[in-house]
Amino acid sequence: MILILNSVAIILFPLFLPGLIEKIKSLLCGRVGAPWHQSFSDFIKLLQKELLLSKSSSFISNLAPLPVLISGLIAALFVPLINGYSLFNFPFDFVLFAYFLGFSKMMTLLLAMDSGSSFEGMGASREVKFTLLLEASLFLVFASLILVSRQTVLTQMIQLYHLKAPQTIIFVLLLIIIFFVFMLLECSRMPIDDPNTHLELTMIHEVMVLDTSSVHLAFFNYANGLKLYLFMNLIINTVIPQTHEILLGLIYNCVAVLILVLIIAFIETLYARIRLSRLSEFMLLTLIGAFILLTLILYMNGANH
Amino acid sequence: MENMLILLFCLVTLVGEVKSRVSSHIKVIVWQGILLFLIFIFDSTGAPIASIIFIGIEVLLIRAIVIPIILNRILGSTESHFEAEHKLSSFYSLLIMALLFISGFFIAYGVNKLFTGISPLQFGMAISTILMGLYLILSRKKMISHIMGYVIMENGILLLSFSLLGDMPLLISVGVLIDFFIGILLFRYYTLKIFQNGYDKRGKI
Amino acid sequence: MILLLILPLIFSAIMGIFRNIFLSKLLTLIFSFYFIFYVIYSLFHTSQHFTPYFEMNALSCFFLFIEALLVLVVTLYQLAYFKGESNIGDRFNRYCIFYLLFIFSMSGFILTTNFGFMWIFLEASTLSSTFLVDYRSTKGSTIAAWRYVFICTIGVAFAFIGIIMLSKGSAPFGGTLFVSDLIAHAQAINPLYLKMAFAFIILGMGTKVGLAPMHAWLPSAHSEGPSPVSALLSGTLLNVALLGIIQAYRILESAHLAAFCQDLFMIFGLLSLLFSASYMLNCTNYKKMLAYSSIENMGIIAIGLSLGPIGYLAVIIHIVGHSLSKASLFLTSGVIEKMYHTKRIEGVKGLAVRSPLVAFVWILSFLSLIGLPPFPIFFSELLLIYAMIQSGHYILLCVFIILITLIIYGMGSSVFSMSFGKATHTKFIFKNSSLLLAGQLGLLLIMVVIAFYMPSAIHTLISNAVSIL
Amino acid sequence: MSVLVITLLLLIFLPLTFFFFKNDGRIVLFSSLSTTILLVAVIVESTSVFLNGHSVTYTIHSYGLLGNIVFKLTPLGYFFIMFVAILSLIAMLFSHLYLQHYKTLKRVKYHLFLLQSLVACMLMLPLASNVLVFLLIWEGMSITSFFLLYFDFENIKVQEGAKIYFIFMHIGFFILVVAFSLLTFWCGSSDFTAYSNFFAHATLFKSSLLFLLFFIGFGTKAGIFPLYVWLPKAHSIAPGNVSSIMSGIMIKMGLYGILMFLVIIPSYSLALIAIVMMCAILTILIGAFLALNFSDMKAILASSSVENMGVVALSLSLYMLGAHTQNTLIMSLSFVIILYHCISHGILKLSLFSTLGYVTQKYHTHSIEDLGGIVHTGKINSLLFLISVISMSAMPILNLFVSEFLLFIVCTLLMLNFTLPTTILAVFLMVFLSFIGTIILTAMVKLYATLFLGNKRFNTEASLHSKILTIFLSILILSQLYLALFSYQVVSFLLKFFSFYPGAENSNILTEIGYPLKVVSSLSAIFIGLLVLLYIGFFFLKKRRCVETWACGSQNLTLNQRYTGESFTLAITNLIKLGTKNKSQSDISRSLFSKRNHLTLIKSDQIYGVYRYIYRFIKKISYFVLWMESKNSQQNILYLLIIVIILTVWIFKGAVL
Repeated sequence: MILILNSVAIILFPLFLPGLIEKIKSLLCGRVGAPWHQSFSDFIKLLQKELLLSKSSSFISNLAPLPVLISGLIAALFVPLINGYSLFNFPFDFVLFAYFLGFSKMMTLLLAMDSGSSFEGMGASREVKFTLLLEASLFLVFASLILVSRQTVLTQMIQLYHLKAPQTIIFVLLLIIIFFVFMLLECSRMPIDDPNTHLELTMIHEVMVLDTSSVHLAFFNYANGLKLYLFMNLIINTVIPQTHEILLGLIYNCVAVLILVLIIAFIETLYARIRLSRLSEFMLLTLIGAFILLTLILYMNGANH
Repeated sequence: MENMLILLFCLVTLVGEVKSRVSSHIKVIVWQGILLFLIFIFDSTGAPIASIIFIGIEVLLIRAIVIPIILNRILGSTESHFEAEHKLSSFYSLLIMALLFISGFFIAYGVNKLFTGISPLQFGMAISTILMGLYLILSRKKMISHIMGYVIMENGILLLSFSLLGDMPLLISVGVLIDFFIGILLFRYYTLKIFQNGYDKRGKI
Repeated sequence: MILLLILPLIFSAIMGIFRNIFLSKLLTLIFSFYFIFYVIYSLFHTSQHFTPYFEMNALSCFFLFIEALLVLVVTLYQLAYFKGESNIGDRFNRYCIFYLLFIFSMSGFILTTNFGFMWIFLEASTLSSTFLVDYRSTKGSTIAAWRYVFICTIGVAFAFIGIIMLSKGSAPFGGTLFVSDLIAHAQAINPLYLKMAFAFIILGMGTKVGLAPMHAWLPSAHSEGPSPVSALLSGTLLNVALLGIIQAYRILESAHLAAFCQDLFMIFGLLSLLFSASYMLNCTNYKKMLAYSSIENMGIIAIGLSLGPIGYLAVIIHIVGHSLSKASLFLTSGVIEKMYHTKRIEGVKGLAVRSPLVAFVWILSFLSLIGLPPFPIFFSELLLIYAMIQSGHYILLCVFIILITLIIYGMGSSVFSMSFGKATHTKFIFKNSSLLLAGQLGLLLIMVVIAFYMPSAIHTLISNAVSIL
Repeated sequence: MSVLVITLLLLIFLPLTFFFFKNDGRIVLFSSLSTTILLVAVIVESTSVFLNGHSVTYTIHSYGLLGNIVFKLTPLGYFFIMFVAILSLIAMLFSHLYLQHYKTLKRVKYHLFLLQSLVACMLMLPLASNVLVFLLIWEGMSITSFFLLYFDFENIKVQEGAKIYFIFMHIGFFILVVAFSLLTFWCGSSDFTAYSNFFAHATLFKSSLLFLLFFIGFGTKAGIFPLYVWLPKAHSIAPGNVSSIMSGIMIKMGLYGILMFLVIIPSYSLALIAIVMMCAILTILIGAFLALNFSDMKAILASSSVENMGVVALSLSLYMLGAHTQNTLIMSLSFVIILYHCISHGILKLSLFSTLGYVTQKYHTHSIEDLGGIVHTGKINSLLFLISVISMSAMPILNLFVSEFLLFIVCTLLMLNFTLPTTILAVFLMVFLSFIGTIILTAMVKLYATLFLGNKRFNTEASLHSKILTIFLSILILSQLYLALFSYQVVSFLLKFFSFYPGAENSNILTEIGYPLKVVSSLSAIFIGLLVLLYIGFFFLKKRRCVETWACGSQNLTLNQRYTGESFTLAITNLIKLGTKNKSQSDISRSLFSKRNHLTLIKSDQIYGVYRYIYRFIKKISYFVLWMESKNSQQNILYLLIIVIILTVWIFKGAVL
């Protein structure tokens, strides 16, 4: 039952989340904006469109979107979703989670370099730069999670609600913030990257898929939404305990997701995007945050033993 | 008397140094030969007659007569009669030679304490002569004076062997003499060759 | 043995009388063959002697063996080498005469048991080989010959002083100069005499060996002389002079003064390594390069002598390796000189294209020289390192390895830049090339074979030589 | 056993017959065939020997300096023989293809001879069971590979690179000689069988010192930190087949040398472990950043080999850590990682280097910036190459990821089971590995994208299309897939080799990692299946239309608008300057009013720069020494005199005072 629910969630949420965020954004700006299911209908529309390919592109352009999609889905297997249960888990699956995200990134890079235009290459090189710091800090975070809960399974790793010690509050908060930043990065949300700007020179993720169309573009958007949803769940499940009541879990999850969506929307309305040149410092901050996290953990372990 | 001769032998070299002409060095060699013979006569009382004759031939004939003649030939054919060109100024080289001469006495003194059964003065003088010969080689530019330095050094070595040597087998002495003589001939050959082709410009050979 | 000492004299006299090229070639050939056969015979009949002054033991037999081998190779080589040179004839005749005299003096030196004779033969070898060095009588060769004869004569005069000291030391026992007697009475001799004597002998004969810093004659003489001569000089003459030092060393060893000698050996060896390494790093002339590598190898041998029994074994093996490979290198360098008419390294390019065989021999002999297994020098260096470790000279080990590496780099870079690269000239066709390369190939083959199979006679010879040392 | 030895000797000496052939293609064909047959024979014989009892000794009595020649087949040796034999069997196929281009050249004979000798030496090395024989074969390997570099010896760069290789080989060789003589001196025997017993009782200092020496000495060949410098240079100048064999197979022999002693040394000092780990980490770091910075395609691959050998060295140090703490689980796991990584890296490097060798042969350039859009000339080969590239950057569905995954597992175990320092170390390693993973990913994307993707940037009609290459690559890729999809079986097979050595008992490794491995493999299988299905599906469902690239409205895209590899990596290299020193060289100064200014970016390895600096310093010293040297006879005699005086003073000092 939970499995079915989770798989449904995996399929549905990514399709609606971006549209939802846009809707709330426009409401906050005082516009009416596109309907809340806009992204979903975009998806449908894209599926019907004719597939355009660049002349200078090769089989990569045909191939790349599929691995991106599939690796996204496989990464989704390990993430605890509704009720804090993942579709599938096994020891050391956090490595696979990280590496499948990396794989999707690699395929995106290849796709970007495939059409011989300069803009996509530019985007690719920026993407790589952020990935460099992100991967490191992601593993730092995982390491500290392992140290806290002596577990090697992602699902059990990130559940911190059973920590009672007072200093864990700081810890959890820090963790949530870091995960939040990861989410913004991975899904190229506002303060880092502006999904709906129209100046290619400043784009990161969007520029890489400039030359993709219909199905492929749909896949990319879906994968993007999926990542968003996965990271949201990572954040959520740090604080919400596992339950067996499906309904309760579903409600918890939806509420939490909504809260996160609201936060994202708020941020995106309040902040302008950070200058590219400052972005690497911003990334470094997350890395430092992760380090602080780790030291905190080590300190706590020392206190425990 | 013997010691007088030895001192004379060494002084001759010094005197040769005072005269700065090459031809005077050749005279030095002649004198050295004669003195060596006299020293040997005084030194080896009761040595076998054969060796006395041999040494007489060696010293008087070869060292005092033949080699100076050869050297004169070289001198004649390389037109380097006059200045024996020093690397240092002649004053300093004279000083150094004098120091070497005096050092001979110190060596003699030191040797006297260390070894037994050798005549220290002879030893010291021999050493200082050898050193003087080497100094001649080092301080002169002309090849002819190198050869002379070599000859003087050989004389010193001979004196040393007088002072140290038990009776060396005659065969060996003959061989040594032959080698020495051929060596001088070879020197002459090459000196002439190098001079005639003008290979040696700056005395750097 | 009498024949060995008399034949060269007779032959050279004959050559002097009838001045005939063919005759002199024939006689040199006959002699070299006789020589090798005699040595092989005496492998099985050691301890023969002629007058008290000359006798054969394992050590001298070993040195003779190497000399005979090289003499044979060189004699065969120079038949082809001097073909088609200008005003051959009288000069070549004289060359052959002095060649035989040179060989005579060296074998005399090896065989004699008396320091006096040793001195005589050493001086004689200098005098006789001077003309060989000056064969071409160009400016360079003449100057080289002058340096050679002058420096060596003075050095040997120093050695004479040392010998005088020895005989004075042994005056109580009738001033003998026989090695065996000296060894027997070594205990009773005043150590000051012995030390002085050794100091003078290592200086004097070391000048002949080419230990730094008394080596000024060596590079010029080796590079200016015709290749067969330089092969013979560095292949045998250096070893021969070394034998003299070894004899003196044996005396001091039996007087328990080995430590003193070993210090001297180590110092001179390291100096030689240092000087040759610093030349190798910026060398311009390939024959000079080979000459310096002779200095280097002599230094290695000196270091080996300072390292006790295992070091001695290393020394013996190293002498084999060095003499053979160096001779083959020098002979090949003669071929290269014929091909390119220059001694400069920059002038030689693309040997591998112009004549693969020459390049093959050149590179292989180089590899054998730097101690690539299975060539002997590999084993000797292994043994040296082992001996250093055994005697705890770790600093020496480090310095040794660094210097060797530098030398290998310097030599290697020039050898390979000669062998490879764009060929500047057209393809080279030899006249009677077989003789020009057969000898080297033979030497290389011997060196490879003894790694895998060594006749028992040679085995015993080497072990006896080591035990004598 | 004798049959095996004879086969190997035949492998060396058969090519001597080539010198009687005429210069036509038949030699290449003949050699390929003979080598193939002989290699198959070797595989069969060694397997039979091994199965009949894994410690067969075979002695050739020789009365030379070399002494007796002893061959012995140890389990580790058997592994490496199989490794070399099988991989060279595959490599011969490419070598055959590669040499077709030169088959009329005269030097092909020598090349083939050297190639076969190299392979034979690599096969003999694991058999050698005696110091002298081992060193003999080792040096034979070095020297044959050295001369193989000289295939295109007119090129000056080839000579330079080969020179560097030569000198580094010799430094390594000397270190090995010292190490072996130390060992022989301490152990008192030059026979390998005696060493395990020796190390069992040796003091910690002795064993550590020896291991360090061996690590550096063999590490020279394996391309580990202090002396890896030759590797990128040598590989970039070598002909394609040689560089693939060197990087795929030969550098693993250095690894064999280290393993030989790793498995018999019972315990290590912490200092040694720290040193080895530092070397490993530096190797990984430098290798990765060199791969990122270089623009010479072969140098990129060579640097990535350096990085991978660093990973192997890292697992070596983890093994030592396990041995230090008596933790058999970590020991066995690291051992498996070493072997597995060795195999998969060998296969990968074969495919990558061979393809790029073929590319360089066809397009006559080494710089990736000159090329682009090769994919349009040969779709299948570039797809196969893409798979290798993906695998090289340790992506989940392929083989190199498995060893990466195992490494992460080891780190996690360290983190959970050990004290604070090891925990910190493990966390550091985890983060470091992921960081390096991204760097390598970038380098590989740069390589592939710049070479293969985009528009054609060359006007030659050369094409990558080649049936033999396709077959060759597909064999390799199939083996990669096997390694990835059946990783559980492979690992359990490799564990058998470990079980021969002390510390293997009660290692419950399979129960620990069996399940994750199986899951990973099955996930890869699912991934590939899905991919194929979806691809085929969409290929038929969707109809496509080709248009110009939409570069923000700028129509008629020129070739120079393509993002170059240099600028692709600039984002990272601006952030972290490491690995190479860049110097841009312009020829504007050549003429006063030069029409065009041609800028060239010269990149040089920083560590190599350090070595150059040391060399210059030594050269300065040498000038001084040459100045000291006596140039004419007078000076020489002066030296004589001075030395005489010094010696006299020295001698009489004792006597007088």
